[in-house]
Amino acid sequence: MTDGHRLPTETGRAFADFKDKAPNWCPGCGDFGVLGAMQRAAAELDLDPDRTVLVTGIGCSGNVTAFFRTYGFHGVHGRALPAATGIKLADPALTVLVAGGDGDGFGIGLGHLVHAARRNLDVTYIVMDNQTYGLTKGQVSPTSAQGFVTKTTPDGSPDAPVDALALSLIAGATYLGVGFSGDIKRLTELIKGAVRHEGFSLVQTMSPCVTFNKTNTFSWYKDRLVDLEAEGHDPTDRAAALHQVTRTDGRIPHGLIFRTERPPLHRAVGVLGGREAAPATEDLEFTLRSRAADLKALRDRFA
Amino acid sequence: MTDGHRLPTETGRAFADFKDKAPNWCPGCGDFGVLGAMQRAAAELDLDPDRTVLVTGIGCSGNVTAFFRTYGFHGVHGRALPAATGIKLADPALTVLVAGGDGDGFGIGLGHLVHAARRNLDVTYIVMDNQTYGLTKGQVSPTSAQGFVTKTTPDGSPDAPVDALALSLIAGATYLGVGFSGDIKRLTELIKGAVRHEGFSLVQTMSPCVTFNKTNTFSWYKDRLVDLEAEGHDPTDRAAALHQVTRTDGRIPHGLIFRTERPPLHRAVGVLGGREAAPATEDLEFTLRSRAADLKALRDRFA
Amino acid sequence: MGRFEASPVSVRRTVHERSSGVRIPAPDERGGSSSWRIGGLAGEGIDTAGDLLAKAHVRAGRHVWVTRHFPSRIRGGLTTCTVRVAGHPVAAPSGVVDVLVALHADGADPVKQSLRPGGILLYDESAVTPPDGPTDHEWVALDATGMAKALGEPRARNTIMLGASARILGLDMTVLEDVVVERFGKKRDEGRLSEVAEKNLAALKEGFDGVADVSPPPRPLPPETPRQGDLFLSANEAFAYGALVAGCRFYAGYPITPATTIMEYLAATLPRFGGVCLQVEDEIAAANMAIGAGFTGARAMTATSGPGLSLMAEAMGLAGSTETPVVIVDCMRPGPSTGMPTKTGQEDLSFLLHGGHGEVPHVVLAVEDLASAFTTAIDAFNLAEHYQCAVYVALDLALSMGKGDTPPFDVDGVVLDRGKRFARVGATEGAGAPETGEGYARYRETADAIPLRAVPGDVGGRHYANSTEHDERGYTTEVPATRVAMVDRRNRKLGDIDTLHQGLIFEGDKDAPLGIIAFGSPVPVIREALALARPQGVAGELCVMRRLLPLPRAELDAFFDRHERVLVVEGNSTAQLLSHLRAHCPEAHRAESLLKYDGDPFRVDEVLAAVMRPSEVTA
Amino acid sequence: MGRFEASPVSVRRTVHERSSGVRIPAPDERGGSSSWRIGGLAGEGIDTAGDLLAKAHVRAGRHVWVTRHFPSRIRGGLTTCTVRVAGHPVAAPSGVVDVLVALHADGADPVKQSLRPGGILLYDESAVTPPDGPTDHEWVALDATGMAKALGEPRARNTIMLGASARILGLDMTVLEDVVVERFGKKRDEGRLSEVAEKNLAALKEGFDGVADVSPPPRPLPPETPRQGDLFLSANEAFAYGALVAGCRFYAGYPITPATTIMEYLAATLPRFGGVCLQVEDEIAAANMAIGAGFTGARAMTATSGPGLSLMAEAMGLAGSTETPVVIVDCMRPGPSTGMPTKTGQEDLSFLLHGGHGEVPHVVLAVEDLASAFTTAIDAFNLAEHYQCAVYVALDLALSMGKGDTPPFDVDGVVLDRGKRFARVGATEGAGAPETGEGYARYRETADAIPLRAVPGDVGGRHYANSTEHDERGYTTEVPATRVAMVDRRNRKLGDIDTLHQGLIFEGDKDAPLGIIAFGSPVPVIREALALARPQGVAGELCVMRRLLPLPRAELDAFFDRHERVLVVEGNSTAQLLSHLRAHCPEAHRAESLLKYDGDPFRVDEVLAAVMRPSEVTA
Ligand SMILES: Cc1ncc(C[n+]2csc(CCOP(=O)(O)OP(=O)(O)O)c2C)c(N)n1
Ligand SMILES: Cc1ncc(C[n+]2csc(CCOP(=O)(O)OP(=O)(O)O)c2C)c(N)n1
Ligand code: SF4
Ligand code: SF4
Ligand SMILES: [Mg+2]
Ligand SMILES: [Mg+2]
Repeated sequence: MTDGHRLPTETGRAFADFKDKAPNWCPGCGDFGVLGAMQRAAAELDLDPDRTVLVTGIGCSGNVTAFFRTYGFHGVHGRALPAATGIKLADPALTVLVAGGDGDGFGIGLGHLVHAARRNLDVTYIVMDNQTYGLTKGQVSPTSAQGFVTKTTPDGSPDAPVDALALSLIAGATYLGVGFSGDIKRLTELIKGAVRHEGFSLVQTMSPCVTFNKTNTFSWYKDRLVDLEAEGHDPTDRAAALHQVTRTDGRIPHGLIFRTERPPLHRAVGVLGGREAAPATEDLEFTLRSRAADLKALRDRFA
Repeated sequence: MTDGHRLPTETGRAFADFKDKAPNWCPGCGDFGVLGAMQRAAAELDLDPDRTVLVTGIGCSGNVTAFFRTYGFHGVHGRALPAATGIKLADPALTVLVAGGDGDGFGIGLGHLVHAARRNLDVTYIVMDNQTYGLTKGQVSPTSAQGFVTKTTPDGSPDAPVDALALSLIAGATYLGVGFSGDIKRLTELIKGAVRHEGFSLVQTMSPCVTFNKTNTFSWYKDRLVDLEAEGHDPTDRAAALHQVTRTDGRIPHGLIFRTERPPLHRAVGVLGGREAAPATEDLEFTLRSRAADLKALRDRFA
Repeated sequence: MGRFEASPVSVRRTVHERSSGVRIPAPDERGGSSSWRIGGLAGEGIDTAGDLLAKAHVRAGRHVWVTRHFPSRIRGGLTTCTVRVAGHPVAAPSGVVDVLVALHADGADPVKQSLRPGGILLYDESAVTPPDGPTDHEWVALDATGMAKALGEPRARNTIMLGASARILGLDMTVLEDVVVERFGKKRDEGRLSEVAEKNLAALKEGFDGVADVSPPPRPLPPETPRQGDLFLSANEAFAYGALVAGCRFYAGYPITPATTIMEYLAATLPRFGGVCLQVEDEIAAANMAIGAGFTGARAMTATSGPGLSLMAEAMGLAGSTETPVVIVDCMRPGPSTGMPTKTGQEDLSFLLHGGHGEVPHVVLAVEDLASAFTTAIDAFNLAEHYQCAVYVALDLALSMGKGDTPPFDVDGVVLDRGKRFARVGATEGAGAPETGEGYARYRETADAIPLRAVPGDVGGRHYANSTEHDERGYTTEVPATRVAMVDRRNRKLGDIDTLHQGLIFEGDKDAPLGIIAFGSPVPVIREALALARPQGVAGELCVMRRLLPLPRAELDAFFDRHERVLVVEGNSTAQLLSHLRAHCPEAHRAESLLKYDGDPFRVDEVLAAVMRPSEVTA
Repeated sequence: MGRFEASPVSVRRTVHERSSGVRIPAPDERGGSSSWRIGGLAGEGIDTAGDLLAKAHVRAGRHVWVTRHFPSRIRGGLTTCTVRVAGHPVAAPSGVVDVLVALHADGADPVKQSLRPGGILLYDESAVTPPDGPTDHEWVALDATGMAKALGEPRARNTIMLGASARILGLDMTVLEDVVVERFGKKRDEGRLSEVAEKNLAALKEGFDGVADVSPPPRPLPPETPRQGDLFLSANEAFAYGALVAGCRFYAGYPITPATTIMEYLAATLPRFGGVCLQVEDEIAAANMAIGAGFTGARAMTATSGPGLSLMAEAMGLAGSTETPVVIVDCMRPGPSTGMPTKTGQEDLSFLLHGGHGEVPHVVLAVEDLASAFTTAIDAFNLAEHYQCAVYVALDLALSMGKGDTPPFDVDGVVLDRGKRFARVGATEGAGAPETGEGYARYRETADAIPLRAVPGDVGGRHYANSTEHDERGYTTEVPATRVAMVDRRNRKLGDIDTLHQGLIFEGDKDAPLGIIAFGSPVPVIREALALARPQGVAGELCVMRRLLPLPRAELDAFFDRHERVLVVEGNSTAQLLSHLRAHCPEAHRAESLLKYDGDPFRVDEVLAAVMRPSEVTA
């Protein structure tokens, strides 16, 4: 922190401190619950809005950046994780949250998800899964069930859904939780755990689209969610986690599925050259002068 | 087959019938063995070169299109599977083979792999995995081990490798085999099984790069491969397959890992409108005239 | 001076600058047309009401243009639908509204909604409170909410307002009843109606009875000239239908506003013709799939908007290098980046012209109205197969989502050009013996530079389509002379396109001093502006660009030669079309530029203001 | 006529057309420079031999330019390395070789390898069989294979040939010994040598002793003018080093020829300065990561070639919309599509200028030699942060992979421009009170249209960077006036770039009738051609374009004004630079075009042929 402008701000923030523009989602949209949980988690963790960045892709869910009062980066569709990678590595002192939809994350952005997970990028990724493309008015999504009928799949979707939980686990996510917009309390705890966790954490959240998905409704989810805690699931047990994410009984595990420790990308040898947390706004002019000798030595290697 | 030009050709083809340009890989490159197995498999299956398309991405491995004598489509880096999807769906009567490298398939192209697998696209995908980027002269690849030192990772790769086998299984591949360039016989059988299989088949092949990868050599692989047949593995058992692809003993399963039946994309309801195998060169002029009434009825819906 | 670097001799003008003080009346104010607008929240049936009214007008023999205005979010934002009706063909909003229907308070702001002084504001009194005191407008109250509840169909508020509108506009109720019945239930003569149709018919009547006759009516309805079978649809629908007729049998796409309705139409229809329509993981996949399908000989297409088009940049080159036919539609919306997803603009032109990296011969067409949407679809597939290249088609949101009437498309007159096919031509063209395939070379030089195309399944046509530079058989090469020959042939092959395709349509007065050049949705607006300018003594010739690349150079030069003043009208901020013309036609350096880039379509009065020099307006 | 649609007044010429019959001598043939080439299979130490010889020349005070020629496959194809040495700075191949060294039969074709009549062909007699009978060349045999085996270092064939070359060329052995020792072992005065260094020293001597003196030498060596600390490197290395000095602290990239060496250099050096260098999954990720890093205030970059650039098209718009500084380097190779990965060209210009969809204000710079590679890196980062936009830098393979000498870069003279930063400026610029943040608006209008930039961590600078069109605080908007204001501000902000950055470099004779315009690797070739033309009575002025966008309009107009004949030289088939100039400068319509697109760099004689009109050549 070479720049004086990074002054500490007061702590003890409340829910309201993370409110920004009023959300313009449809009344009843699942995303309200997710936003609420994010705001509660931020307040309870006492995140510093000036040192937190929320990175989103494009979708109804992606619009959350405008409603959540931290620094925000609303990138292009499907590329929230790459943008977040640049942000986190350039300034590891920042808390980086990433949010978006099932299409954004598991459709167009699927490759980045796997690559971010295997790198154990230290961000918290909250996917608001409504099993449809909300913003473009209800087409099939990668998590839609086979046979799902939409205007682009009038005979039903021919594709088996992307198994986002199992893929993320295999890909190397070190924190994996499933939340539900209808259970803000548990979702808040999952998000808090994810932010505290150092490494790639995915909070896959069931967040119904009340306008375009008349199948996967709040009650549809309620009927299928199983409480992992009640089931006595041990999230540190990889085999048990694998078992949960490959369930064939049609139930959706709800809660913390998996957690493990592995050095995150920004602590890997060579990635940051040993710097703990260099601020992005490093005083380059100063470095240029103070390390001129090193720079010239490098130059003279070419002589 | 409305067009008369699709005449049958003589059958009983030999290995040599699938030879095209002489390969220009480095002497000793693993890809020679893969090409040989492909040619043997093609001959033994008596594939019709005029009705077979080999689709490749960019890489040393991708150059195989010029050496294998069928129709060939050498697309852009990482997009062989999408091109193959268009080819297979436009003319399901074609046999479509796809080949490429680990970078092409598991790096830039990873998203397409998962999506092709979940669709159960009926193609045979042969990945020549050398755990490096051969054509661009030896950088780290998505399957390189963590710590792998290259010119772009002088301090060792910070990333955990992509677990291509497990991801493909989870993604929905219906045929999953692991071959080795040093065992052409088994590789030939795996490829033959894959081509016969209707659905998405991945033949992940260990194919050492003798020029740029001094770690993952032929003998390195030989020391680690375990013969699945000898182990008594049952490829129809999904749990056993999952167990194989998530082995933690550092061994690489060799042979057929998994096989199951699921309708391929081109047989899904709605995808081909019930046509079994419409030739791509359908006589559109004829359709336009013979179905003019249907077309006009559709038009008049707008009136 | 920013990126727009106009030559000193020319004039750049945007519609956003302060006006010169001269008031240009909207076209409706001159009579002959009239506009009705309904505003409310998304989900309140705004579009349905607009469509029904418009369809009733079309059935009655009038011309319409329907524009939608909605925010890029699903609910909670104000949505409006405007129906302009006229006695002559129209495809442009008027900019001024005569009758405004407000289902929600946000829709009841006469200024924001451009209600003309003296116009009628029909409102749901449960949702809207009229201002105290006198106003410039006539406020007409109706308890639509209460009536709908009483009918047991609370969602029928829109239909009630439609009935009331019919009375106010002086519209014949029977046609309106017909379209309501078609929409909600069975055809009248097909027996019993559905319950919801019954209720909506009742709602229509309630609304009609709920207001008084307005006399004289706000603006007399244009005359009826009934025509047989006129269609009412959007340019996206017209294009998608044209693609189906043209033989498109493969579509892969990814949803994006305003292109999605093309995929939706084809998803519903392609399988019935043995075709494939697939929503896929992203636009990169979509483009590569379409190219793969094109490689097999299928007519293949994808459609997208700016962000997706950017993702297709690499595929542009692949189609070029492998000489694979493919049609790529860009339904433009404003950028940069995600930009304004629900607004219109013409900002992708430069990108369409210059494509991705490297040099890729391709064709860029543009659609300017419903009739050209259909014919351009046919042209696009024909040119793609004839020249074995990618054909891009530019639409813009105003066309993609606007709806209007057009005479029925001529399906019988459609002619297909499948190009030079190995299967048909066989051993000609120096292709050697097709039976053995030894003599055939996919990329061999020919007289017209177009190679002979074989597809998988063609016995003896085996070859290698290669994204890397290649020799005549497709094998990778680095021999300089081979490379140069390949580039030269590819560059040359589109050389005769003017003989196959009419790239420019000239309309109006060739001898007038004024010439106007445009493409896309501004065209109908300009047509109307020119029609209005003529009685005022200003004539002009309009050059409609249906093809932007290869540029119809000779005809353009002649156009510049015959006009003293040339105005280039386009929907972007950097005058991309003008720059394109300037790069090729020296005379274009004296052209004037009229630009608009606020997200809304050009208005007739805006074009008129630029057409009429101030001196001419006062004259 | 294909896509190249030249105006009738202008002349298009490619170097590939049949020559006029007038023979233009290669520059070496005029004396003052000389070329040595070694050819063999990849893996035979071709590049090492070339580098060592070149470095020895530089140490001795001569100027060099080293070009590599290799196929896009790893082994088995012929690779050559050519060292041109001169008494004046050079950065272009001669096109003709004086001494050819063949380690493999494929490299021993004097015609293919451009060995001049009378030139010397030194060959490994175990690999090459000379032709029977008399030839135009002097064939010198050496048993390099045998000697290397005898030395116990079979891979030292290249070093043996180097020793023999030293004798033939008349080169001082001590300098050569120095560079060999540096390359293979410890510095001489640092004690014992490594075994491999010892063996290579012995090989050098064996080679030297193995051939006879050639007198007179094939071409006298240029004079030595020893300079202190001259560097020997590629433009990629010079640029990457410049980026490091400029404070680049984040690099994400994906391997691609010929850009990869930039990433390789930064991977080895960035971590030592607390920076990050990451090879990632694809170019889409790379660009978005760099933009993310730029958003935090880090100086961030990525580098790629055509195919990767195409994949970055969408990110171009993202940087534009969010006004995030980022540097994107395009090391050009010929397209279309995968094209010719190991060849050179300048075909991406149009794409760089017009970017992805929509309208995105950005800067395009170009590098033409080693010195400008370093300074352009500094400029690129400064302009990116000053204007808060993407800066593209065009290199081409000839520069990216060519190596030469240049005076040491002036690290002390580097000045950084971090732009308008909230943290520094605080409450000025109408930004309100930074303490509370309530008054700060990231995208607020300012006098020079450049907004005040805050980055995460700036207390009170909180804002929302948005790919969707937004208001001054970043919130999504669809208000037409706000949209227009945003577009206008973004378009305007680069307006004063001419005051900050010298976009054009003028060299030569302002009063001559001839003016030449070019950018990139053709520039040094033209410099040399002009130097050779002058003694023959043809003078000219060269306009080097360091900045292609925004176009330095005024200076270009003046350049056209002062030259009767203007020639635009570029490495593509459709005259992209000329089209760009024509779109903006009416006078450019009379310019002539010289094009080359076979994958090889321009040669001095090719440019000379276009510079000298046939009448002038015979004069
Ligand atoms: C490159 C690109 N393609 C397409 C779009 C259009 N688009 C916007 S949001 C979206 C998908 C939304 O679905 P999801 O990610 O599930 O988010 P939701 O709206 O359901 O929350 C699409 C396809 C775009 N903005 N950019
Ligand atoms: C879009 C794009 N990016 C980068 C490249 C450069 N490139 C060519 S092949 C390749 C990777 C090769 O690795 P792999 O796929 O493992 O194939 P291998 O050569 O090892 O067989 C790369 C990065 C390219 N051609 N296109
Ligand atoms: S469309 Fe669906 S996801 Fe979008 S805001 Fe409405 S309910 Fe939510
Ligand atoms: S570089 Fe490696 S992968 Fe490529 S041809 Fe040589 S050995 Fe094979
Ligand atoms: Mg969704
Ligand atoms: Mg590889």
